[in-house]
Amino acid sequence: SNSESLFSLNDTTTRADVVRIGYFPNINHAQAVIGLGNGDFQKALGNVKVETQIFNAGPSAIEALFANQIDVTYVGSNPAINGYIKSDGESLRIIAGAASGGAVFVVRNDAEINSVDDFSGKKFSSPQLGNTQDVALRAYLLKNGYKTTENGGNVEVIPVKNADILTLMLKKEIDGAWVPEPWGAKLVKEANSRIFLDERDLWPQGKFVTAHIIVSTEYLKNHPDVVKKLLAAHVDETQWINQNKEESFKVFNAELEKLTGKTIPEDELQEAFSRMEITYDPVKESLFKSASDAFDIGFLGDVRPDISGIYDLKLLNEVLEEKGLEQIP
Amino acid sequence: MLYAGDFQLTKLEAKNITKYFQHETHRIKALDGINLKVEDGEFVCIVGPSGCGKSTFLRIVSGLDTTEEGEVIFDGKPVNTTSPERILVFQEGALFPWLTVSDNVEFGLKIAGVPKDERREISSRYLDMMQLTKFANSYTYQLSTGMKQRVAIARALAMDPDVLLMDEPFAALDAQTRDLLLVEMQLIWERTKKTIIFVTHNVAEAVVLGTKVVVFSNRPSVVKKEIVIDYRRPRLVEDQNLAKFQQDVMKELRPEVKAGSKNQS
Amino acid sequence: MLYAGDFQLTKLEAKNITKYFQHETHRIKALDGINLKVEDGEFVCIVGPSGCGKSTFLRIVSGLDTTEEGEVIFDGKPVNTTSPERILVFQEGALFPWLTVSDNVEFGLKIAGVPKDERREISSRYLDMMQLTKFANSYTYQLSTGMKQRVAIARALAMDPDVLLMDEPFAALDAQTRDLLLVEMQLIWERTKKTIIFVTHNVAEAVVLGTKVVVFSNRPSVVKKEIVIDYRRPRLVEDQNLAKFQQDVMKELRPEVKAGSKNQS
Amino acid sequence: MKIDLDDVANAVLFFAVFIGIWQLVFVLGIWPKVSLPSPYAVAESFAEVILNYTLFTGIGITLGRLVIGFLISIALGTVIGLAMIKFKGFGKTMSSISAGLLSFPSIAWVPFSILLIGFNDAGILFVVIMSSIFSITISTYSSVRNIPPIYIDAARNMGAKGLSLFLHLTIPAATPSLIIGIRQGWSFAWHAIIGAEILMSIVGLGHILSVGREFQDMGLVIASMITIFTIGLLVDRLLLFKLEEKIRSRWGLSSDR
Amino acid sequence: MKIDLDDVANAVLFFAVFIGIWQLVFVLGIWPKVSLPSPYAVAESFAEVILNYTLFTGIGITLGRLVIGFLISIALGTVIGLAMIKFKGFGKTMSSISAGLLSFPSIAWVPFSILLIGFNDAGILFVVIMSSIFSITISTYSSVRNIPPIYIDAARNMGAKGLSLFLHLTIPAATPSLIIGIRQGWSFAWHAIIGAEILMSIVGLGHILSVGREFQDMGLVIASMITIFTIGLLVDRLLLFKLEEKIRSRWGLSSDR
Ligand SMILES: Nc1ncnc2c1ncn2[C@@H]1O[C@H](COP(=O)(O)OP(=O)(O)OP(=O)(O)O)[C@@H](O)[C@H]1O
Ligand SMILES: Nc1ncnc2c1ncn2[C@@H]1O[C@H](COP(=O)(O)OP(=O)(O)OP(=O)(O)O)[C@@H](O)[C@H]1O
Ligand SMILES: [Mg+2]
Ligand SMILES: [Mg+2]
Repeated sequence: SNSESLFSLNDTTTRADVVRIGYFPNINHAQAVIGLGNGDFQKALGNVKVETQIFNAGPSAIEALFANQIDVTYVGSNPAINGYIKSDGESLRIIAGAASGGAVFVVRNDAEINSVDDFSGKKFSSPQLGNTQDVALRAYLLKNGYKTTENGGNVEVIPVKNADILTLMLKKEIDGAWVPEPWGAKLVKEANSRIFLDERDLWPQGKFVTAHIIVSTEYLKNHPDVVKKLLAAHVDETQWINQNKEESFKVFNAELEKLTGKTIPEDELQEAFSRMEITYDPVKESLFKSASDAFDIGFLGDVRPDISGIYDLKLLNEVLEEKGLEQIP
Repeated sequence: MLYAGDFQLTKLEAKNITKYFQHETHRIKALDGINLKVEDGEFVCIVGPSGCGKSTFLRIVSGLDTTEEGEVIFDGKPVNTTSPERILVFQEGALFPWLTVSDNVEFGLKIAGVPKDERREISSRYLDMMQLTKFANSYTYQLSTGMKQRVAIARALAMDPDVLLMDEPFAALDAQTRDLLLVEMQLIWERTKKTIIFVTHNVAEAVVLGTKVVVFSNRPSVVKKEIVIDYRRPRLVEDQNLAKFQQDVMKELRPEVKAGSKNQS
Repeated sequence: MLYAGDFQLTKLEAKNITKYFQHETHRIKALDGINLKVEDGEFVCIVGPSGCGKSTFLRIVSGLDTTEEGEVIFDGKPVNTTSPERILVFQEGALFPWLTVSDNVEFGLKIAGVPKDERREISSRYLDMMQLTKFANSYTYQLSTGMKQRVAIARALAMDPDVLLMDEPFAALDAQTRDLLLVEMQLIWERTKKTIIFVTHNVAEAVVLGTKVVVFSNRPSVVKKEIVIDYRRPRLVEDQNLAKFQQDVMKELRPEVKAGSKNQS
Repeated sequence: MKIDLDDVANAVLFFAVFIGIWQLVFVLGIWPKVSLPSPYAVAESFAEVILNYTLFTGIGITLGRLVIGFLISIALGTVIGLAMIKFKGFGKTMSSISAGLLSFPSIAWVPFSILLIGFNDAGILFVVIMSSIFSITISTYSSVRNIPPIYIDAARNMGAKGLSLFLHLTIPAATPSLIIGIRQGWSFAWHAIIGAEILMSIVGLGHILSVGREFQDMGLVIASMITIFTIGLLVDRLLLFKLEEKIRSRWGLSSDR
Repeated sequence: MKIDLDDVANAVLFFAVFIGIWQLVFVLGIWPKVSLPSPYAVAESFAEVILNYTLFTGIGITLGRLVIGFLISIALGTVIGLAMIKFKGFGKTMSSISAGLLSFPSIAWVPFSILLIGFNDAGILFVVIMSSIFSITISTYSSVRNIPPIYIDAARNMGAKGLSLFLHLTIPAATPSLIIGIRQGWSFAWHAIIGAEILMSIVGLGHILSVGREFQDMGLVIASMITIFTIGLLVDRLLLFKLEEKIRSRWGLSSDR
């Protein structure tokens, strides 16, 4: 590991011969799980040494990026927005997408919810206050004319860890939950529930970003060549996954097992992937919409934040052009 | 009631009391069959060499320690636990550091549920007797050793027990205070007719106080001799007529220490 | 070395030592200007009523306590801290419960860096003198009170200090053991010519041991009288010729306890 | 209440130095300011949560839970600790089991709390109690067993037994050592409640801290840490330390030797 | 090592009863079996993590960090505690500050650890040390201040001062009470390391626990809890309790009065 950093504090200079990449052992970071695990990325980066860092929550990943412990990381959309805003747009840029879709609104079969008219007095969960699913759930409730209890309404939103959602569903303490995959698949399988809504149905072309790659602006400025090579590897991995679904599940699970000792049952994986897409497209509009929803709900302070500068897709587009792929506007 | 038919009015009887202690490398036999009868209202003084088992004996009589063999009969029943009827004045005082002097004296009364006013009244009487009135509100660490010992005596007297077990209670007192208390103890004993067992290493003290003096042998201890002190009261330490009794006791004691020394080598 | 020009060879001098203690409701003046000169090689015995401040005085001489007024001069320099040259035998023993008897005796030697073998040799010599050889490996809770006190004495003697400060070291010993130690102490003193300050409430003991006996008054204490005991050695307690000295001391002491009682009311 | 000027001076000095160093570090720019905001930015975060009432509501709710949970812990823990002394075999086994259970971080209790009790205040209380009770149990057990036997002998000798022995002897005699245990138990309870509020996302100080982290708002994180610190310090200063000093002075332990 | 048959019997009995009740609850189906799996399922999870080596690797890594971090805590904590005794003003202030800092849950230290040190073993050590050192500090401070002054007097009288006073008097005289503090500090360190391993997603027992939660594998969660429990219990039984008993018997506190 990099224990020499103990006394080096945080020299803001970054090294050209090393790139430190963070990611989560999650299905929507599939490119990283596979590509960093089997050495594809290292191969593509040549003599630039790849160092990896596993995270299991967005805040740690952003903290690490800010503290110059990593240069690049795969991360969900809300931590990226929050990080961008809190650093006054200085510290990070989104350079590519990683996954789109893969969130569902699941309700208990015996909760007597058949349509949007049946939400009064119900309790729903999201995985984390203010995260992508939480915002989506609240925005959806608002759009359908429901206020949450803290705003004087009659629908309760209880943010709680994914792992505990299952227990709460089984104990009938909550009536539904807006969760990312593969939790949706898992709840359907084990908690006597069904999918009430696939979030894709709410978005144009069924696309909305759930993971992307961010880089520290410092690193991007100093080592665009390294970042570009990384993006090329990311795009290649994305295409490989999409073209070799079956095999990629196996490789993914093998890498996951190396990281965590666990695998996701094939059927759950299959079902989860049927509702999501591995992509390099950051689906910009969905992020802007999501941020604006978050602000409307009251999550992002008093001033409508300007996140128009969060993207830097120049390198991605160069890569796409070289590969003869369609560029992202 | 059990001793209704027992015309000897034996208050306390130690029957063949034996006690071992385990030390790091060997076992010590402290008591080797102590037999002692104490009549109701008797004032028994025990003398014996240091480490022979006097304190151990008192602890067993109080019910704090148990024996391997033998038993203590109190009012016709075997002793198997402590009782406020038999109060021990510990050789080391054993005052409670978290209580003031007067609260220490009142401790047993409080346990017994005596009302506050009455308790205060009793404690101030005994603290006065011990010349400690000025220190009623002090904590124990603020007292000299002799003062602590007097508090311990006051605490026992305040309990007004049937049987008083006193373990060298005057050891840390200056000669003058001790003389005053020797008189005081005799007065209390005559007035209340308590049964008292009093351990001391001061032979003069033993002879002044006791109706009989019991000499413990060297460890493993047995009762070597009981010497009845048949002399009028109140007795004063200065009284030359007591010298004869002292010599009787000394005669029994002296060889014991010799034995102790030899035992050592 | 500082006292090269000092022809009086004063080992220790207490100058106007005054000491107050704060109690809950009032302040106690324990010492009211103690003045005492102790020559090199003198054996000074202190007697005084219980609670008059004898222990406090010894603590101040040892350097453990400080004074509001006055000072103690030792070898020409004011005392402001403890030193292994001045060893105090605490009235309450102050043995360490985590050490065996022999380790307790060797504590000071270990601190001084004396090698293990030598330490063992010294401790076994003094434990033998105290008739405690059998208990060398016992822990302190396994000892009787008198045995503990003997360990404390052994611990102090093992340090072989310039000045020995002894606070009622024989109080818990039986008469016979005490008599043996009275002889032993005189021998040690004659052989090593130590300076000794010895607090006791036993006037006979004071007169047997001391080159002079110092009588402390009732609290607030001053030195009421110094009585030189000009008599051949070794002295025995039985020696009737010492009775005169005892009476001299008693004459000084007696009114002090009266004063103490009156003080109370 | 008597205010000790020395205390106040010490505290003020400490905070002044602390904030001075902090500001210095900030100005020197050793760390990025998103990671370590200036004292001023933290003060702003404070102002914000004070003005929108979340801070004081959070403090109120968290302290309420904490105090209730901790009092239950003390009551139950003491009873178990005493039972351990009374029944030797149980004591020996339970002392080790307590040590084992005390090793569980609060996160380990959360799933069980949700399962057994549910997602509510009672569930949080469960976590707080489980996380602090074994600390109380163990320290009661050890403290009581460390009481010098002579005190127990003396009290029994004077007729104390059962409840009276417990009230008049065991408790006061063990107090100096019990306080050490209670202080630590209190901290375990703190950890537990913050942890539970974060994990269960239930309103309270822990929630504020976790919101700060989620929204990358280090100002808020530091503001809630300062709040936690201050409460911890005040409770200690005004309650436990005071109590300890009083007892120490009675026992004659407070001399400046 | 001598094996105490009574101990073993007690432990076996306890586990038998515990597993019996658990199986009964499972069979009765009071709670959903995904949330509370059967003992058998947990045994399977155990087998799995034993066979793929993650368990023993995890134990080894976590214990390694724990022991190193805790030893550093003890060393530093003791030094600070003693400095607090030596310098009274510092002691008073620091005692309260320690109480405040001890209230921080490990999660509060994580962002700072990431900022100051990074995602590595040193970062975890930082969290472990910060979470346990103040417990050691406080208990050292209290324990040493509770030493009966007469012992200190006696030792000083015989020439002990500075280091020799510390080694030959302070440490042994404070030990009965220090052990209570060390036990608690050990538990704080446990909480911290599990918390840090979860939050920082670094290999170890905490990571196994968190993977169990992430993958909704309650068998694994319970298996890691049992592991934590067992280690906590064994360390206590084989080290701290043994030590305590030995010291108690020397001090004459172990009688069955
Ligand atoms: N708790 C104990 N554990 C081990 N041995 C003990 C214990 N209590 C007493 N003894 C031993 O028993 C013997 C008698 O002790 P005890 O205290 O009864 O003597 P004593 O006659 O009161 O002596 P003293 O006059 O010195 O007070 C001693 O040898 C002592 O070592
Ligand atoms: N630490 C203390 N705090 C308060 N008062 C004290 C303290 N130490 C001693 N005193 C008081 O000082 C006076 C003298 O005590 P000291 O122990 O010196 O007496 P002493 O002459 O040794 O008595 P004794 O013969 O009983 O041992 C007593 O009144 C006592 O209450
Ligand atoms: Mg005795
Ligand atoms: Mg004295």
